[in-house]
Amino acid sequence: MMFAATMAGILVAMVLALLRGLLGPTVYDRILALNTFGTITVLAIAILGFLMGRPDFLDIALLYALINFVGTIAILKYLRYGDLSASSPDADGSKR
Amino acid sequence: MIVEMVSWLCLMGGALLCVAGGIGMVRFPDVYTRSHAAGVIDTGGAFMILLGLAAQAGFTLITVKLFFIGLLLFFTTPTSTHALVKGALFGGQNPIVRDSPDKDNGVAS
Amino acid sequence: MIQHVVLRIIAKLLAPFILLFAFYVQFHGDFGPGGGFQAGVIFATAFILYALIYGLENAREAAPPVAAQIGVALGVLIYAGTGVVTMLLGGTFLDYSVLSANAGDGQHYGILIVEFGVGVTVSAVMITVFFAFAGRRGVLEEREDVVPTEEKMDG
Amino acid sequence: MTVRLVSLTSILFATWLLMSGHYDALTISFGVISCIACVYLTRRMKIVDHEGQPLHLNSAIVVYWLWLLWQIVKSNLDVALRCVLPGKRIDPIVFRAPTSQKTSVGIAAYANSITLTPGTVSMTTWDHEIEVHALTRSGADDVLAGNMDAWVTRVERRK
Repeated sequence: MMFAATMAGILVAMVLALLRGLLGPTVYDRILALNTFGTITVLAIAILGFLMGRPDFLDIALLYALINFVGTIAILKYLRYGDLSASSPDADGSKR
Repeated sequence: MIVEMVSWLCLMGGALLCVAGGIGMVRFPDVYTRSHAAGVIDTGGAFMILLGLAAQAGFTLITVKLFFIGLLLFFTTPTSTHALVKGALFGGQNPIVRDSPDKDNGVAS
Repeated sequence: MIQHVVLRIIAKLLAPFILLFAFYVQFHGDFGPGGGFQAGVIFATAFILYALIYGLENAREAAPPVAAQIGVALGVLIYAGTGVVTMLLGGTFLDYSVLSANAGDGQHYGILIVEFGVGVTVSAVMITVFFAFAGRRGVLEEREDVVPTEEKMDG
Repeated sequence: MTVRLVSLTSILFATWLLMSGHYDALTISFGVISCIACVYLTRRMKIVDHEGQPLHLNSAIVVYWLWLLWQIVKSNLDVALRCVLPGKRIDPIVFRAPTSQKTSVGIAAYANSITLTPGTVSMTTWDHEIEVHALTRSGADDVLAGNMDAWVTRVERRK
């Protein structure tokens, strides 16, 4: 019961994050929505494991958190440098 | 019994914080303010739900894995938010700021 | 100078644990979700994160493309070799129960070795694919017969 | 260097034992082999240094994390209420906060702590200051008060 109630709240938050991803005027809004959606998905997988009585799902949640992070960094790097191989971001001539 | 209560409280609080963060993400005006609302989901919502699940599981392997999920989120979510905000700033998104000459660049000036 | 300091340090802290998690998934494939394929992808993720933050050159030094290409073949060799060994021991192809005196133990060892082969191949393929993807701009710039789009528009 | 390798190996092996849940000889020997392989690969990546293994941080970090947790709880409530209640106004502000940390690990820890507290996000880091975006004036004042900065500096100082 209590897992189902939490799951309902999480699904509402997912819909809201998705809404921001669809509305988002700039590409950064969409990436932010994607990143947040990923975090909520991690929680949803963890709760789903409890809901179905299979706590093995936690390994998948851990993996999802990891992939979410690496994916966000990859998208941001591609947006900023135009390719994924930029050798030294520190030495890049940007002012920021 | 007390554990049940704490678990309920944490799970409900976490779910409510997630919904509040989601509402904030839809309502706030620009990407920087929205990242604050996303921060509510990333920290408050995530940690409270993980805490509630851990209270439910007791001292087992499940709690250890929940702890590692929390630790990973603790390190990665602020990093990706920081990278995102930095990228938005570099990408030419100007933050909406109410003009206030007294506080801008407060101590640095 | 101190530009991407947060990303750099978090990547440094995380990379060993990502690799360890890959090995954990590899060797606990028969107790929970996971196995060779997933472990290979997680293993490659560590190198992809490293390449994203430290650049492709450093990643190529840490994981030489030649080693990755050898890994692609080695994994398949381990997989097929296990099958051949079981045939030599008197079973059929990939019949693990002949690997040990006890049939159950044989199954256990056999699946571990085969999953290890899968993991090696998948991680090597993922790393090779990422290197090929991320390095493709440099390849295009070096080749003379490929005319950049802008110049073609002018002509 | 040797100290860092030993500490990394032992941390990795402790993590393996915590995660594994299977304590037969075969699994534990796989764990030992995995840890050695991980350390070899991280040495190849050249990331076992003072930033990858920040052993200079002292034990005050535990107290700091508890304090940070309290800050996170407080600011979470504040920001969540501002998200939901229509009456509460937001008042975004960008400012530069000075940093007193000596090492890059300290600066990264401070920047991440600022981001981890909802209501403030670190935008850019320089050698001696961090550009911060705050949701409200009071959140900005909390950062500028310098408590968190002093805490992180205390954590990174050698005893």
